[in-house]
Amino acid sequence: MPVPAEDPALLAAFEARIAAGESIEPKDWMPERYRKQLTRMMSQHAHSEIVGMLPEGNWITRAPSLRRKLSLIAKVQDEAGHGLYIYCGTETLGVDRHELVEQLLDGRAKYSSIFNYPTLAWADMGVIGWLVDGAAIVNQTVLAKASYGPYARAMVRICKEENFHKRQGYEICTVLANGTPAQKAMLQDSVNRFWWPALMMFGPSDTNSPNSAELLRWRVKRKTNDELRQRFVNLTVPQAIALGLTIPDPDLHFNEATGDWEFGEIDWSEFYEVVKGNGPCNQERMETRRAAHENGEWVRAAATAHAEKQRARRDTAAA
Amino acid sequence: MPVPAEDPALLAAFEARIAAGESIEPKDWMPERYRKQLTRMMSQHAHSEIVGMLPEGNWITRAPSLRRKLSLIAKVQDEAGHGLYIYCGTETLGVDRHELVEQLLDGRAKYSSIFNYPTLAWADMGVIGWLVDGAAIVNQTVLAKASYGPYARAMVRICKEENFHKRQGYEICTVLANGTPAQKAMLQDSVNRFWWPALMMFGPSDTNSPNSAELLRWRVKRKTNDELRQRFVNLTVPQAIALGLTIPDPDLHFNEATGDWEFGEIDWSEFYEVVKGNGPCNQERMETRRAAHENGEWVRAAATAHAEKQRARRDTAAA
Amino acid sequence: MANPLAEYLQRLGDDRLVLGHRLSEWCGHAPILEEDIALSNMALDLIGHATSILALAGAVEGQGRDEDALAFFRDGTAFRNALLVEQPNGDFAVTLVRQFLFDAYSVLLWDQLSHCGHEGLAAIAAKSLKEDKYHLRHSSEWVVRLGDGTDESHARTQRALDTLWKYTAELFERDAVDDAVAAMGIAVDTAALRSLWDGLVNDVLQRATLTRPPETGPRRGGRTGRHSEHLGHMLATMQSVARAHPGARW
Amino acid sequence: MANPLAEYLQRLGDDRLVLGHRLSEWCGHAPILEEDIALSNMALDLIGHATSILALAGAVEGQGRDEDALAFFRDGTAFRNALLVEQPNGDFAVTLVRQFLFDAYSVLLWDQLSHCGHEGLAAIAAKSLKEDKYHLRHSSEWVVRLGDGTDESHARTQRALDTLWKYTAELFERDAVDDAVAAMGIAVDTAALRSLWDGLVNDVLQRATLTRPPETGPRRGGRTGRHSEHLGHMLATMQSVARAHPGARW
Repeated sequence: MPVPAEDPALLAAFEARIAAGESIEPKDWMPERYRKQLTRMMSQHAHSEIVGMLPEGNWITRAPSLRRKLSLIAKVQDEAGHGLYIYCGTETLGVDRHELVEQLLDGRAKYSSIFNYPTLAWADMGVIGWLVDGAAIVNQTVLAKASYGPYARAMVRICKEENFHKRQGYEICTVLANGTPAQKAMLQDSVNRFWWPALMMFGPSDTNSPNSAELLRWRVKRKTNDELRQRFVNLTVPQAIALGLTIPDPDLHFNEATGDWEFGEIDWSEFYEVVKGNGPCNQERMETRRAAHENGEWVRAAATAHAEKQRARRDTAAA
Repeated sequence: MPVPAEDPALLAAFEARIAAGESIEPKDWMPERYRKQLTRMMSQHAHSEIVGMLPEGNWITRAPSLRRKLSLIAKVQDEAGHGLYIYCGTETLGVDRHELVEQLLDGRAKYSSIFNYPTLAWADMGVIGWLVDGAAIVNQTVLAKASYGPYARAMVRICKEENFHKRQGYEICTVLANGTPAQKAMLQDSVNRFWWPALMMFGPSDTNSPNSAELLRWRVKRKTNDELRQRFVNLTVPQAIALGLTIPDPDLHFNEATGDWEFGEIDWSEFYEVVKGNGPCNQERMETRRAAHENGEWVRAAATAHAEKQRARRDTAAA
Repeated sequence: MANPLAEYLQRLGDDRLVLGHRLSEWCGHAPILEEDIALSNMALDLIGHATSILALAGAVEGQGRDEDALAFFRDGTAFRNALLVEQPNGDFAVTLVRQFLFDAYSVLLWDQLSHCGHEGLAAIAAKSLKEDKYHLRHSSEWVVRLGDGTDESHARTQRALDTLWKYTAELFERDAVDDAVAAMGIAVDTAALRSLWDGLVNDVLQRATLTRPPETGPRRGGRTGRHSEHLGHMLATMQSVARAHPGARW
Repeated sequence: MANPLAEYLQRLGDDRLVLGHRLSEWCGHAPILEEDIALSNMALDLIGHATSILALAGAVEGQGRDEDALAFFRDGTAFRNALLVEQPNGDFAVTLVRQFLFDAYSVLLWDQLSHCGHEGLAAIAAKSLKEDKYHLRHSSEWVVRLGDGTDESHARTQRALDTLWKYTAELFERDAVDDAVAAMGIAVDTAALRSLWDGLVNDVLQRATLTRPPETGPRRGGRTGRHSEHLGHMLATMQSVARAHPGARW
C-alpha cells in the first residue's frame, strides 16, 4: 500500500501531539493514512451497528414477554442510533454517509463478522447481549481513549449504552439458567454457537494483524487484539461459571501464575471464510440490507421531491 | 334479458327429451339459453373450487398433526382437481378455460360467497368440511341428475369425493367436541361463524331467485333453493345435537307435523353485500388469485416457449 | 358480556399491541435509518401503552391473567383489536397511512378518556395522549410528504388509502360494551370523535393532495373477534416462543 | 451421540417433512392449476414418507415420542434436516431447482437404502423410491423447461441454481452418525452417491442450458441443528396450533 508523502514537519508535530496524549480534532492537520485508517475503522463500526440490527431484529416478533419485546426493540433501536451517530462522525473526516452506505451495499465495505452468524433461538438474545456486546465493550472502552476526538467521544456514549445492553443480555441468560430444563439447554446451545465467534471479534492474532502497529502508534488502537481477547476471556469465564454453563473449549484452563484463563486454538480458517463472505448468513444479511434500500428508493425520492416543492413554494411566496 | 329466437321444432324436441328424462350430450342441439345457463353454473362451480382452495389452504401450514396435514392437503388438492374437471366440462359447451379464468380474475364471474368468509381457527377445517361440503353435497347430489350429461357425470364423481371430505370434516368436529374445553370452544365459535353463511349457500329464497323456474323446467336444477336448504338443515341439526353444539339461531325448532327443523330469518342484506363484493375476504381472495396468476405469467411463457423450441427441433430433425 | 370494563380495556390494549407489533416488524428494514428509529419509537410507545392497559384489563377481569397471559396465550378469536391495525405492513405508504388513520383516532380518543371517570384509565390516557401526539405529527407529515411527493409515491399512497379506508368505520362503532362502560363513567362521545377525526383527516388528505375514498362496504368484526386471516399468522409468530414453553419465566 | 440410528432417521425424516411443508405453502398459489395439483402431490408424498420415518425414529429412540411429538414439539435446533430443504420457496424456479437437487439425491439414496440391513427402513426406502422417481421426473422436466424456455425463465433458473448450489455439498457429507449406522448395516456409499448425482445433475443442467456453479463456500450445519434463520419462522407457523394446545388430541 503506497503511503502518501506527508510534510515531515507536520507529521512530526502530529506524532508529538499524539505522544503527549492530545486529542486530534476534525480541523487539525492529520496524515492521510491516519484519516484513511480512521475512516475505515469508523465506517466498519457504523456498518456493524446497521447489519447488527438484523440478527436481533429476527427475534423481535417472537420475544416471549412484553417486557422482553420492549427491551429488544429498544436495543435494536439503539444500534440504529449508534450507526447514525458514527456515520456522522465519519462526516467530520470528509466522508459522506451515502457513500459509505453504497460501499456496504455493494460489498466493498466490511462489518463485524459476528453478525454473519444466525440467531436460532430466543437464548441468542441473551447470549448476544452478554458475549457480543461484552466483547464490543472491551474493544470500545479502549477506543474511547482513541486519539481522534469525535470517535473517542462517540465511543464514550456508545459504551455507556452497550454496558446497559450487556447487563440486560446477562440478565436474560440468568433467567434462562435458572429456568426450565428446556430453557437451560437452549442457553447452553446458544453459548456453544456464539463462544468462538465472539472470540474472533477481536480480529486476527497480533502476529497476523497488518494494521496493528501503526494504529497503536497513532493511538487509534490502544491495545493489541490478543490483549483485548484475553481481557474478554478473563472477564467472561467467571460469569459463565456463575451461570452454570460449560464453555465449549476443552483446552480452557486457569493459569494461576498469570491469572489468565488460557483458551484453545481459534479456528482461523472459519474466521477467514466468514470474512471472505462464506459465513452462514453473509449473503442473507446483504440481501436484506439491499432489499430495504431498494424498497425504500421511492420513499427517499418522494421525500426529496416534497422538500423541493416546499422550497419552491416558499420562494414563490417570498418573491 | 333478450332470449335468442330458437327454432320452435328443435326447441320442442329438446324439451320433450328433457321431459322424458334423457341426457343432453355436447353434440346434441340445445337452446342458446340452456347453453348459457349451464356455462354460467358450471363456471361458477369451477371458480368456487379454485377460490375455495384458499380458506382451507390458509391452515395447511398450521395443521396440528401430520395426519391432519396430509388430509387437508389432499382435500385442497381434490378441489383443484374438481376445478380442472369442471373447466374441462365447460369446454364441451365451447367455452375455453382461459377465458373463464380471465372472467374470474377481472371480477366478471361469480363464485360461491361462502369462500369470502375468513378461516380463523383450526376448527374451521372441521366445520367447513361438515357444513360447507355438506351443503355443497345437498346441492350437487341433485345436480348429478341434471339434464346435461357431462355436468351430471362430473357431479357424480365430485359428490363421491365431497362425501369423503364431509365425513372427514365431521370427524375433525367429533374429535374437537370430545376434546379440551379450549377445543370445544373453538368448535362452537366456528359453528357460530359458519352456520348462517352455510344456509346462504343455497342462494336466495325461491321468491327472489330469477333463474330458478327455467332451470327447473330444463332439469338443470331439480329442486328449489328453499327445498334444498330445508333438506340441509334437517340433515345437519341432528348432527350438531350429537356433537353437543348450539346452533346460533334462537328461532330454530322442530316442527312435529312436517318433520322439518324450522329456522329463523336469514340476513339477506349480508348475503347481498357479500355477493356485491363487500364480504370479509372478497378483495383478499381476488388479490391472492390475481397475484398467483401474475407471478406465474413467466412460468407459463417459459413452458410455451420451451414447447415451441421442442417442436421446432423435432421438425428440423424430421426434415 | 361477563365484564364489559375488562372487554373494553382489551379492545384498547389489543389495538395498540397489534399495531405496535406490526410496526416492530419493520425494524432493520425501513427505507432510511431515521425511520428505523422512528418506527421503533412508535412501536415502543404503543406496546408500552398496551402493556399498561392489558395489565389493568387483567386486574379488572380478576381471573389471574396478567398482560403477558393476555398477549401470548389468547387465540386470535379472543383478540379485540379493530381490523385496521392487523392489516399487513405492505409498503411504507400502507404502514404510514394505517398509522395516520389510527393516530388521528387515538389522539382524539385519549383526549376524551383522559377526563373519564376511571382513574387508572384516565392516567394511562393522559400519558398515552402525549406520546400519540408525536406519532400523529410524524405520520401526518409522512402522508403529506408521500401524497405530495412524486407521481409514484402519490399513487402508492392513494392506493394505500383506498385499501385501508374500509377499516376506518369500525373505529367509531358503538355496541353494548361501550354503553356499559359509559354507565361506569367511561363515556366517549363517539359522534364528536368521528366528526373531529373527519376534520383532521380531511385537512391532512387535502395537504397531501389525496382523495378521500367513498364510504362503501365497511369491514367490521374485530371488536367481537371476527378478524381477517392476517391476525392469526401474526400471532402464530408472536406467540411461538411463549407457547413453546408453557409456564416458563423470561 | 446417544442413539445414532434415531439420529439418522430424524435426518431422513426431517428432510422430507421440511421440504414437504415448503411445497405445501404453494397450495392455491401455483402458476397453473396443474402445478397446484403436482406440488400438492409431492408434498403429500414427502410428508407421508416423513411420517413413516419419524414414527420409526420415535420407536427406535424409545422415549415415547411419536411422529407428531417429533414434528410439532421439537425446537428448530433439534431439527436435523439439511439446509437446502428449509430455504424459502422464492419464485417457482427456486422451488423447482431446490426440488430437483433434492430429488436427484433422494432417489439415489433410497435406491441404496432399499437394500440396507434394517428391514423397516428398507421397506420405507423401497416405497419412497418409487414415488420420488416421479418427483425427479417432474422436477427435472421443469428445470429443463424453465432453463431452456425464455430469457427471463433462464435467468431466474440460473439465479436459483447459483443461490441454492452452496447447500448441496451438505447432502453428501459423512459424520460419526453415518459411520455408526453403517456399522449397523445401514451402509450408504456416499462417494458413489455423489458421483451418480453429479452425472444426473450435469445431464439435466446441460439439457436445460444451465451452467453448473463452482463449488465455493459450502454451507453446512443442518445435520447438527445449526440451521438458517428461515427454519425457525417456518416452524413457528407449523407448530403454532399444536403448541397452543399442549396435550390435545386432533
